Amino acid sequence: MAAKAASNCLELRHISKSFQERRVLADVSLVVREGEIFGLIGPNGAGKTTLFNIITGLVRADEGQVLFHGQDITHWPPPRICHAGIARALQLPAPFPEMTGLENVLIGCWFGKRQAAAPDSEAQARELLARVGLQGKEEVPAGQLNLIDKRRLEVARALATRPHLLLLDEIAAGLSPAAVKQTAELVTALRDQGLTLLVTDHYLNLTLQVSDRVAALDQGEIITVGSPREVVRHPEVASAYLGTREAKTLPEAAP
Amino acid sequence: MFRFRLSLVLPLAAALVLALWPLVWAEADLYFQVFGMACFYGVLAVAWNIYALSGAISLGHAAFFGLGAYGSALMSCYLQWSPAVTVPLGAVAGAAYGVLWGLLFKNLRGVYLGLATLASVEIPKVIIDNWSSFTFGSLGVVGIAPLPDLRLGGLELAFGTSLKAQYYLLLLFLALAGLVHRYSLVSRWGWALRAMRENETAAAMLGVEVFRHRLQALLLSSYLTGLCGALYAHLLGLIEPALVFSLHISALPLVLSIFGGRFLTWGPILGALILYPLDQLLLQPQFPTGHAALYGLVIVLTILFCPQGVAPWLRKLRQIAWN
Amino acid sequence: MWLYAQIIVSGFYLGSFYALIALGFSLIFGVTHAFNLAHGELIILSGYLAYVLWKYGQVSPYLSIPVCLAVMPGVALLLHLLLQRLKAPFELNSLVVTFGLALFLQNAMLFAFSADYRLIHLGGSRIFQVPGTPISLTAGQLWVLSLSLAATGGVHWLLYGTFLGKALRAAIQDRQAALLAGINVTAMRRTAFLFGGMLIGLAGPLYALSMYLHPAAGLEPTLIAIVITIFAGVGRTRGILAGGWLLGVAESLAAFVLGTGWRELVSAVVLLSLLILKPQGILLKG
Amino acid sequence: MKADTPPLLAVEGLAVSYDRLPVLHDIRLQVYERQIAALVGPEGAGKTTLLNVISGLIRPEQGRIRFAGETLENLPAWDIVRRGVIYVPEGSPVFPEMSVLENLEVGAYVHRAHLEARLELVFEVFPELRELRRTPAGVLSGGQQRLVALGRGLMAGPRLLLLDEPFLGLSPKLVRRFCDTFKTLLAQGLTLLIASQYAHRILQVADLAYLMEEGRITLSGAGPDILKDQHLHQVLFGPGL
Repeated sequence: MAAKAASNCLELRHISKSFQERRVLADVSLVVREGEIFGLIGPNGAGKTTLFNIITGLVRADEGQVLFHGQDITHWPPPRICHAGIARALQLPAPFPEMTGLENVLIGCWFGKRQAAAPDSEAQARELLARVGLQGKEEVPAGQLNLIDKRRLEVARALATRPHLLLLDEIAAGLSPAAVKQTAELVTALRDQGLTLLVTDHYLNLTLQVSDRVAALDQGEIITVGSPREVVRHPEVASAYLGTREAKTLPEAAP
Repeated sequence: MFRFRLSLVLPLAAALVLALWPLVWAEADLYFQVFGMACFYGVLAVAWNIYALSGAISLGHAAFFGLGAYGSALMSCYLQWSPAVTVPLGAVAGAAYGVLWGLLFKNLRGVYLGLATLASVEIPKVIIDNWSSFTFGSLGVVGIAPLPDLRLGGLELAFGTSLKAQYYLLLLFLALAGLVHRYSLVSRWGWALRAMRENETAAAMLGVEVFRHRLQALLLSSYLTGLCGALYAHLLGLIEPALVFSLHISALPLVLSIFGGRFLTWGPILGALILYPLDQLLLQPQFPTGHAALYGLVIVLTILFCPQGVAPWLRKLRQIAWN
Repeated sequence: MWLYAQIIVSGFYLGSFYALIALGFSLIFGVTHAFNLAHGELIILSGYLAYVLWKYGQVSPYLSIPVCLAVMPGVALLLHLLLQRLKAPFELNSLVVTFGLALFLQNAMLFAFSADYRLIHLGGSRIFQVPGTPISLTAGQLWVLSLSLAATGGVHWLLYGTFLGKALRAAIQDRQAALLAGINVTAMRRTAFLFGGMLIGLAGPLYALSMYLHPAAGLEPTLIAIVITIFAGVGRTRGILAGGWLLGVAESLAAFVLGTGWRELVSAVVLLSLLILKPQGILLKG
Repeated sequence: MKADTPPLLAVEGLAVSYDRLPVLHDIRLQVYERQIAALVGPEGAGKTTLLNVISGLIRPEQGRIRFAGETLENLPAWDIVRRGVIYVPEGSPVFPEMSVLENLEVGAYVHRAHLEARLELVFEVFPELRELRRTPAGVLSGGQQRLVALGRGLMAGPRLLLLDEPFLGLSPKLVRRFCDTFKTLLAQGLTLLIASQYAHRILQVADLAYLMEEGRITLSGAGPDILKDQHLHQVLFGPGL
């Protein structure tokens, strides 16, 4: 048992959160194992983003604990959580708009870890930009990039902090099929390098395709956890996505 | 390559001109005074701007200025220490208030921070106004010791009496402040401030310790402003609450920085060296009272028509001139 | 005992006037989100207008009120035109621009009226005593009190009793929902500046009747307006009146217990406490 | 039937960009009088943006919007309301500090003449609002607030009602109430355009349905027909379902 606990990268224990009496997360418990891609699926409003905000310290949980490598990080401020090794790419990209793409990534290189950054941080930043497909746009002010490039920049910047665990929020939203494929390759490659990833997406395709394990969230509760195949076949998941929870109770209307 | 050198040559040339013209033009007391004070307000603008670099717009830097002025003046008055000691020590009063801001206004941003800074000037002002037994109340402190003279070999610098010596002192002060400002822009610490300013949430999630860096910026800013206030007390010889805690003192560095260009190394200094002489040499003789309306007008027009200030505009002009 | 009663009565008188000062600010801020730091300066300007009419035109201050009521909305609409040109972030930019405007107005008034303290002094003004008690108010104070309360009542009726007022409140509470209910929000902004200007216009002569005019006097009414607006919330007349009274009584008590010099501290300290304890509490959605 | 009556609302060649990224491309859409039109598609497909454009909250870059013979694309939002196009956005915002009654009254701002009659109509459809009419709308539950927002929309005397995610987070009972209400309104001459990602229910009743994906309309037809479409299933419900 002890050996198994040690291989836990992130553990959430009984997390609950309400905003103005609206319960967004209800007693959510999850374990993300070291070195896996963990997918979190659920329709819009299921509470995925709030959960991410709690993990990264942007929002305080009402109840529950967040453990990272066995250490309780529940009420740590965001910079400290970053220094501990958790990075995140936001759903709505938040670049430093006046800085160039390169400078954006350099901020991550410089401040992401407590130890002094490697002397070749610029080369490293360029490499990261190339990796997410932003080569040639290093000198463009981030505010002038389009939404997709801003998302890519977000990922490069998060990687620049050299995280152990990377959270990717709604990675596929708005991407073309080709770009989705690229993203899938990037995510898998990162996992193969030893990174642990926690990804969300309300497009099921990508998450189901890349994840090792998946949890389904609906209205703030975990419905089920398992392999992508198991989760998709779970009847409650289907009804959460199809809206048949409502459909079941409705009378037939005349067409 | 050429442009890179130009960005170094131009400030150096300007510094040289500022340093050498008094040697050519020996008797010009009015100009020594005006340009000396322009340097002084340049430092004030730089000090204000260091806090602004972290993303804050302060409307209450007069609080640090006034506290620095009173700190040094009262110390000099009661303890009879030399201004060389009381100025740096008195400025600590301003810095202490700065730390208090940093702790109390931790969660305030933007408009709300602006309002808080504006209101917080009233507290030291009213206290000093009413604590007559210690601070001499609204009558103010008079007969503050002038700056001491300095003898360097055969060279005598009469900072207390000679306007020319004062000019050089203030020019040196400005040069030092300019270097501090440059550091706050180009160092890694400066990049942290910039990241916080452009997007605080993102900065925090990338490991920038937002609270600590903002407090450091505020500490530096308030201490420099306190130094200005302390110097002011000894340069002028008398201070009163209404003078050193005035809206004008809070507004001036804001105007000069915004006018010159806030996020550029020489912006605030440029603003001070253009606007203050303009006000003193052209407007003041025409409108002995009310000439400071210029500063109000300049804020309104700058924010409306060139929110980046004149520096980028001058740069564009330079590019046109070269091509 | 009667002394404290007198203090409280003076506080209510002062507070009613403060509510009037806050109403204009609150209305403009609520509908347009413009933080007008020159609010106090505009009131002082209106006060000087009444003063000049009284001193040089021998116009009774009560007759100059209609003049101020006509002039100041024009000034407010000019301010509106100016602020309309601002880029994002609108609130912060409006704060900085009106800060500059306040500085400009202070110096312009210094130029025009000098730094002397001015007051509209009504010769032989009578003192009214509350029957059976030693509590008293001067005739000028009674005028200020009754006109302030009348104006507050008028604004309350406008906001809560008329359809235009409902549209204004809708625009305050949720701008987009107001648009989707068919309310021309752009016109509502103009309307807010218009009524806000009238309230500023009224406050000026009353200020000149009860307090000393001085070019730098505008900061205090501005702070008072902001304090009360944050305390009460935007566009809530009853809350604003209550906030005004609380502040007025607090100031009167502070002046009595600590000395008159400490009175100015009350609004600044209350504002800071409200900002620290209730950050961003005033803004509604939209 | 469609061939001989002109559509009440016709959108042609509409294009919108956000942040220099095109979000709507060449949208073509028709809504016919007294029908329910449905707009389905995954989150982020552009449904809300399209409703925002029709209601005047966002200006299109290209394209035309015609409503009952008039051109809408250059009118401000409040003017579009005046012409009878009423939009109830997602989340159904109410004026929180106004009473329920005041909320409804503001809804009738553009046509005050029929206020009393409309009020009666709304109270008839949603009787609980009559009891709550003195309550500030901000303290109501989410479901009650949605009734207020919908009621407020009805107060304006709409010809076309645009609804964004009207069922999100509602109890099944309330969803049924809403569907019944829509049928009643339809019978009274109203036309509906409903956007939702909960496609199942809507498609069963929609006369005309459009599937949106990545800012384009990729499928259209009668609701029950396109519900059988394989592609639609793939897009909305994911693989393996």
